[in-house]
Amino acid sequence: MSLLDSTPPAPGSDDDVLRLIGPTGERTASPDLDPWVSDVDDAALVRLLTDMAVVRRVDLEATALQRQGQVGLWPPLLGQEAAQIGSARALRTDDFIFPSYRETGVAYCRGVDMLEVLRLWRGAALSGWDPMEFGMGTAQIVIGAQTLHAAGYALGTRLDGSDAATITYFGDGATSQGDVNEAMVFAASFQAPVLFFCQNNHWAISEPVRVQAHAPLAGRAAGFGIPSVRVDGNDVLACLAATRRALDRVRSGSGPAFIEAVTYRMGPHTTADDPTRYRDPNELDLWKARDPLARVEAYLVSRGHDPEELRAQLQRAADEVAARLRREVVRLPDPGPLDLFEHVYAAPHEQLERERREYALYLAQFEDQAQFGDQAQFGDQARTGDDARTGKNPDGGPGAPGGAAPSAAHGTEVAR
Amino acid sequence: MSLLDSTPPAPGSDDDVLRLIGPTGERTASPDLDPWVSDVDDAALVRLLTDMAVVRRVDLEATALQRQGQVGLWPPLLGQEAAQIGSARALRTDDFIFPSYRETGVAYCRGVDMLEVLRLWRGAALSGWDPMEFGMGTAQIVIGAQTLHAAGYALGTRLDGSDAATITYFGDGATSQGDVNEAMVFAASFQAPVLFFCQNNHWAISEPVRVQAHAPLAGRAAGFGIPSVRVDGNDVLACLAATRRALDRVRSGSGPAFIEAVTYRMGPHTTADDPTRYRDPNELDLWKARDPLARVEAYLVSRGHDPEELRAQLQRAADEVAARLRREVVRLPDPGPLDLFEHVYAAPHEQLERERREYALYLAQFEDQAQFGDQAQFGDQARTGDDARTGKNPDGGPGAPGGAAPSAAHGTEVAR
Amino acid sequence: MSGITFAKALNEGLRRAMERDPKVVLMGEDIGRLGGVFRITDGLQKDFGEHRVLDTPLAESGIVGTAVGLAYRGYRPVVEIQFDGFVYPAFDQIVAQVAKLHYRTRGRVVMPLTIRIPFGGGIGSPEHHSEAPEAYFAHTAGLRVVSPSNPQEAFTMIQQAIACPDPVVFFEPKRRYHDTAEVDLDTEPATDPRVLPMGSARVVRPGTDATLVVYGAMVKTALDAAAAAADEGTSIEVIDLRSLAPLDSAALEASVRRTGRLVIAHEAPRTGGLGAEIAATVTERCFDYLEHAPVRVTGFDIPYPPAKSERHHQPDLDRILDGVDRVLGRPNSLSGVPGNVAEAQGGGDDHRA
Amino acid sequence: MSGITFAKALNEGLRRAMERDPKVVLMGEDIGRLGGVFRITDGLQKDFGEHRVLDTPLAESGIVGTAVGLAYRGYRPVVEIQFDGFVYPAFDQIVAQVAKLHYRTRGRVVMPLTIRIPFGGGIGSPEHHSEAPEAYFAHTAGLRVVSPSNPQEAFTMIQQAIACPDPVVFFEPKRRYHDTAEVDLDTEPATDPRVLPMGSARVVRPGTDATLVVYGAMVKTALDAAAAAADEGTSIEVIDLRSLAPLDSAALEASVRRTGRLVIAHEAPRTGGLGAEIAATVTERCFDYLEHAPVRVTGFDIPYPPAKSERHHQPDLDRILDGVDRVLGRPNSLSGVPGNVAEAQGGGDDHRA
Ligand SMILES: Cc1ncc(C[n+]2csc(CCOP(=O)(O)OP(=O)(O)O)c2C)c(N)n1
Ligand SMILES: Cc1ncc(C[n+]2csc(CCOP(=O)(O)OP(=O)(O)O)c2C)c(N)n1
Ligand SMILES: [Mg+2]
Ligand SMILES: [Mg+2]
Repeated sequence: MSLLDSTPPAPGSDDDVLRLIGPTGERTASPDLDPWVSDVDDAALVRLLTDMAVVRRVDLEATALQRQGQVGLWPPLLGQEAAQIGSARALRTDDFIFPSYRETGVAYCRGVDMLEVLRLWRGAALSGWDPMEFGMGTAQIVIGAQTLHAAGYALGTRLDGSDAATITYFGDGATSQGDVNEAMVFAASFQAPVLFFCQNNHWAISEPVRVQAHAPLAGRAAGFGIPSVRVDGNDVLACLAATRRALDRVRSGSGPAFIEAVTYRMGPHTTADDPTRYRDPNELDLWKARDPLARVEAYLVSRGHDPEELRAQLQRAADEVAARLRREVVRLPDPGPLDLFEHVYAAPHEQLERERREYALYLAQFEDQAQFGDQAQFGDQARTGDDARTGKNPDGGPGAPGGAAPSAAHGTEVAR
Repeated sequence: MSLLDSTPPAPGSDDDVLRLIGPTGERTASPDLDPWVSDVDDAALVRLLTDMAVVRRVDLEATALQRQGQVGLWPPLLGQEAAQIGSARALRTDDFIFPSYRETGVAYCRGVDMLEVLRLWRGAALSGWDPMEFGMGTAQIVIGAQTLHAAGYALGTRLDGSDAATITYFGDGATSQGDVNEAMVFAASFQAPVLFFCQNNHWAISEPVRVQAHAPLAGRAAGFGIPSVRVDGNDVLACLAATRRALDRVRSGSGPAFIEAVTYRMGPHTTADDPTRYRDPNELDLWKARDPLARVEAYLVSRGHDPEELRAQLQRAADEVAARLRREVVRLPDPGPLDLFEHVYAAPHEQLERERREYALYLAQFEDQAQFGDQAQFGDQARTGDDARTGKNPDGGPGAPGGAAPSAAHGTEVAR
Repeated sequence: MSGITFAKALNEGLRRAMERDPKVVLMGEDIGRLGGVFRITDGLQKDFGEHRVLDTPLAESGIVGTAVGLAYRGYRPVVEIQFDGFVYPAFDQIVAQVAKLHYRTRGRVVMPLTIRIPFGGGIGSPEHHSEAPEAYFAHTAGLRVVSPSNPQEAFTMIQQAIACPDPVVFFEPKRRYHDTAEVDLDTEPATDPRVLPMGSARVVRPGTDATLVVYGAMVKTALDAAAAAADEGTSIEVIDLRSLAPLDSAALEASVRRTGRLVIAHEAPRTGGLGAEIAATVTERCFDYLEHAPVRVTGFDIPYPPAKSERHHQPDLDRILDGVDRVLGRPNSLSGVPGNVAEAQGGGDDHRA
Repeated sequence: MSGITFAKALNEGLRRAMERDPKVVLMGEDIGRLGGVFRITDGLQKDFGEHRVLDTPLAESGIVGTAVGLAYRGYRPVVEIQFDGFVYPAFDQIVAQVAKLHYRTRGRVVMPLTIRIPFGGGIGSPEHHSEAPEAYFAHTAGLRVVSPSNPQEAFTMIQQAIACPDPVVFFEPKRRYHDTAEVDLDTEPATDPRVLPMGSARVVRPGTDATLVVYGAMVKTALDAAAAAADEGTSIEVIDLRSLAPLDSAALEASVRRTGRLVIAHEAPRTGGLGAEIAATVTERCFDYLEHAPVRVTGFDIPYPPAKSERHHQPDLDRILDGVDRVLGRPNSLSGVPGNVAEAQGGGDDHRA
């Protein structure tokens, strides 16, 4: 080995990615990937496309709900449908997933009720679905932390003698975190059956991927002794194939693997973000031309599918999910005041019990006129009747602590 | 790029390293390295050998001083002389070094008084020399932390428009730490002129390098877009050449570089460690045959140097330094009790001033019979005269708080 | 003088510090082109260049660790941690390096870092975006910890923090970022006698019946509470702590000696929060002046709850006034409840021998 | 019954836990073949295999983070952090994940991790090997924090910690590792009525004049101090806290109501240390019973000093007795010094209205 003097390829380019369906719907051959999707016929491809259409619609719906104040914040997946659907559809139900916060599409494939995804972003709970029921951890907001959990879980499956695989999702920005690198160290050291799935969507909030790396992210894994591949993250078929292939390797006991799905965050980082402050609109146009849904549609049309019919079919599927989401989101119950104290510990905890008791007594003062709980407007019932003292929540939000979602609707002026 | 299915080479093997002087003293040609040491004549090689002999002797002396209770703990460099001397002699005085805790040889090349190295390990201070005077940070005990400091310092030199380089030393174990990986991320991102110098001595306390990695450590750097090289860490000439070459690249504005010096920790992790519990003695024998000093001696002898004379010369140089060390170490002053409070802050700090005042008052109670400070036996002078109350330090050490080094001599039953 | 937001005041303070000292560099995630997710560094990269305002890779330990290296090289780095809940990956570098390097090197290496952390809740954010981790840093010897509560002091204190030769953890009450006030932008913090030293507390409202100690976002809440109490005839002295470590204990002592009663309010969980230290310190120094045990009104000992619950967790005007009632021995949420331990607190008989 | 060391008692406790539950796995640096730098896990890899006792790569965040994943999978990981000063790289995983996952998932994911940390000074080590970081964890909701003080409780408490469904940070007083005592190795912690619950404090020496609260290594020092005081006619009640979070405040309260005086001693720095929480809590609950302000005898607010200075930093028998003198209003190190603030502490006139 000797000093490399060549400049490495830019980390954001997508020239050297594996691909099966190109931007305009052309099907290209790949000896590496083709064998892994030989069972995927047109009908299966329509199903993948439908998945993508539905989650895109869920995503748009959630953005709209945020604007209406029904959701506090929303991190759109727009543009990343293929990476998520393609990879998630490669999983077995006994595989386990450790996602970040943007994997709405993955959760959808897992059978998670989309309402459960909104529960968190509405501010009604810190997480939605039950990880044990769906084999998928809840949204991880601390960048990269979940990748270590995946390495550990995978080690556990190995100790159990199971051939279940673990997959973890993270972004291009996350690759800079110590935890993600340590996860690769541990996975390699323990030969843990974990697949690192990096969605390189080119941005970490306002920072282009070149701030994180001067070399392709997939190469990072190779340095840890982990085989890796760059795949076109906007090609659902290639993502499915690459993930199947990597999972096969992982299950076989050959240790971890790494996929860099080269894709693009077409929307803002979250609904609180304004990408026009930092992003060249031409870049967005470039990637619009590589849209993950359009290419599958074009491919299917080239295979004789009727475009109108296809679109109508997608629309129906999406409409149904969206309508339900709109209808049900307002019914997501707010937590009651004393829910604060639930589940901090699994076993009784004296200090916390005392705090709960005392807070219940505090709330009880306001009980004469209303039950605390969902409808409590306890600010209005304080002893003195002095408004300044009680009526208004002095810190911004409306006074009803258990009422509709005022807090969650704040704070949206900032990106996070 | 596609999935690698090959097994990577073992991280501890030294087959593919760059080398100029082999284990038996044979000089091999290397087109990569030779140009960088064309100025190194026999006289220069004798100087390098002398450096190695002196630091080996300092190291053995420190181990002996530890046994005599003059030093609390000692981390030997035995076996790593070539890696340290070769790399350190490649540096300019305006370059800056961020070491770990084992770089006695580097400090020696820097002109640091070896007594200053012992000051820390004697427990008389938290560090020895002045980093600003010698362009070398003090020993870093938290594994890997210093590599980020190096990346930051190097960024600073770049902002200053200086062509000074920064080098950081760390071990094979350290490569697992998030900080070391983040240091590579930051150095690559900022194209900081820093050289990562990894001494792969095959062990992290009791853990062989294969616990940390299933692929050569130098390859890790490549994944971050950092050019790297594996060099025979027991070949002082190759280390000098590789470091010069890498520094040249670093100074030229091409960003960071990485050297893995493949060497061996011939001694225990520290004087508190017992490697017979975990290490195959055959492995040690293998590496004894690759001794960094013996090979240079053999080479010089093959060039006509008189072995007796050479050895005598080395011996003289080592004797001189060792004698001074033995003589002076006992004179390293112990800190006074109120030194505790010095330098916590650079500006005055009310709370700490109060604690200092109060502790001075506390100590003053014992002043009637003795000054606190070096000779204070204040335990003996407490008001009640009750032994149990005062005379004996109840927690193990002798009663003289400012006296000779009792504490530092404890705790040696454990490796750390 | 001009009416500007807390956020803008910080921005102006950073600008002054950068103008004054070319060694001041800003580092953080998204602080350059975007100007930070809260826009605190808005326009600074444009005006001072990419070499003074650095967008860093996404790794907090890396940010702080490289800032340490820059300090070795003579720079004065100002680090932005994007949200309170993301400071923990940098904890080792802060606690084991930043806080200790001056001590370790016997003063030879100075660490004039400023670590800016937007902190606290009340803006309806998801998890990790509303925490109050100040007690971790106040417990760490070698650090100074401060928090401004209004635009004027945001402007001056950030400059003082940057000028300080010691590392300063600078907690910004994010829910006050949009508060607006007149700010004297012409003041020179180092020379203007009207500018309080960074380590001093400030009596923001004098009073006689009880001392209410707060900091950061809670100062406004406390002032509102004191105003409400005044309408009821209770005179509360409100102290803005400003410096969380070291504490200005002389100021606390002076006030409590006059009022005889102490309430502390903060968002952070109660156990081991700053309230404990303040209560213990004041009790040590003013025991014979205290009419009642110090009362703590704090966040509960729970992880930060979901946005829809946060108002229950955060002490508000009502809970603070309930604490004031307690310290004054008046009817309060815990009175009259048989068997409740709180009954035995302070207000009862004197059992002293 | 047999006389064994504290270290061996831990080893036996770990062995029992591993025998009882095959899901218990040990993880850490050097804990396998070497048996850990303190030999606490000596022989366990040999007896249980490399699949139950895992030597991990050198990265604390990695160790704790992978342990979290193992817990998801139904394991009960017991993590060894090699020394107190090396827990900080894992701080984020501990504070943001381990402590919060049960809450985040509304009880669906349990985190029965045990994080073992040898802590405290007194063994003459270099920097980072002697710290007392317990207050950071006690302030972190979602964690439990305990510390045994003798071989018998080392044996039982490690088993209780492992059996606990909540994450437990288990602080081992490393300077007591070589203490020897008779240990009943046949006791079943879960069923033996003689075994105290993990969350309870214990009166280790009854007394009437003052309550002295300690934990970990300081318990022995406190008992020595109490014995010395007894010779002088002072009766000190020594309480071994055992559980640092939550506090057994009922036990503290009961004692202080009897003695009227409280001294707390710990190695950790004073500001924001556990002493502050204990003083504040006890003052809240026993105000009218207190004859004097609680007195804290602690490490100073400094980074851990070099080995040759550590005995000045660590509270010893003499400093504890000085604190007892203070709380009893007797002549002490701070008495008679004009202008010293300590003069105004407690012992003076009652200024109450
Ligand atoms: C430890 C941590 N630091 C900072 C943040 C704030 N933050 C949230 S998302 C984000 C960018 C993440 O970028 P990337 O990993 O590429 O994922 P993407 O958002 O593009 O899906 C940042 C900096 C965080 N959540 N966690
Ligand atoms: C963060 C941290 N964790 C653990 C330790 C304890 N420790 C000291 S040296 C060491 C092994 C280091 O191995 P390596 O990096 O290979 O350096 P070497 O000792 O071989 O020079 C360990 C685990 C430490 N000092 N810092
Ligand atoms: Mg991204
Ligand atoms: Mg090593």
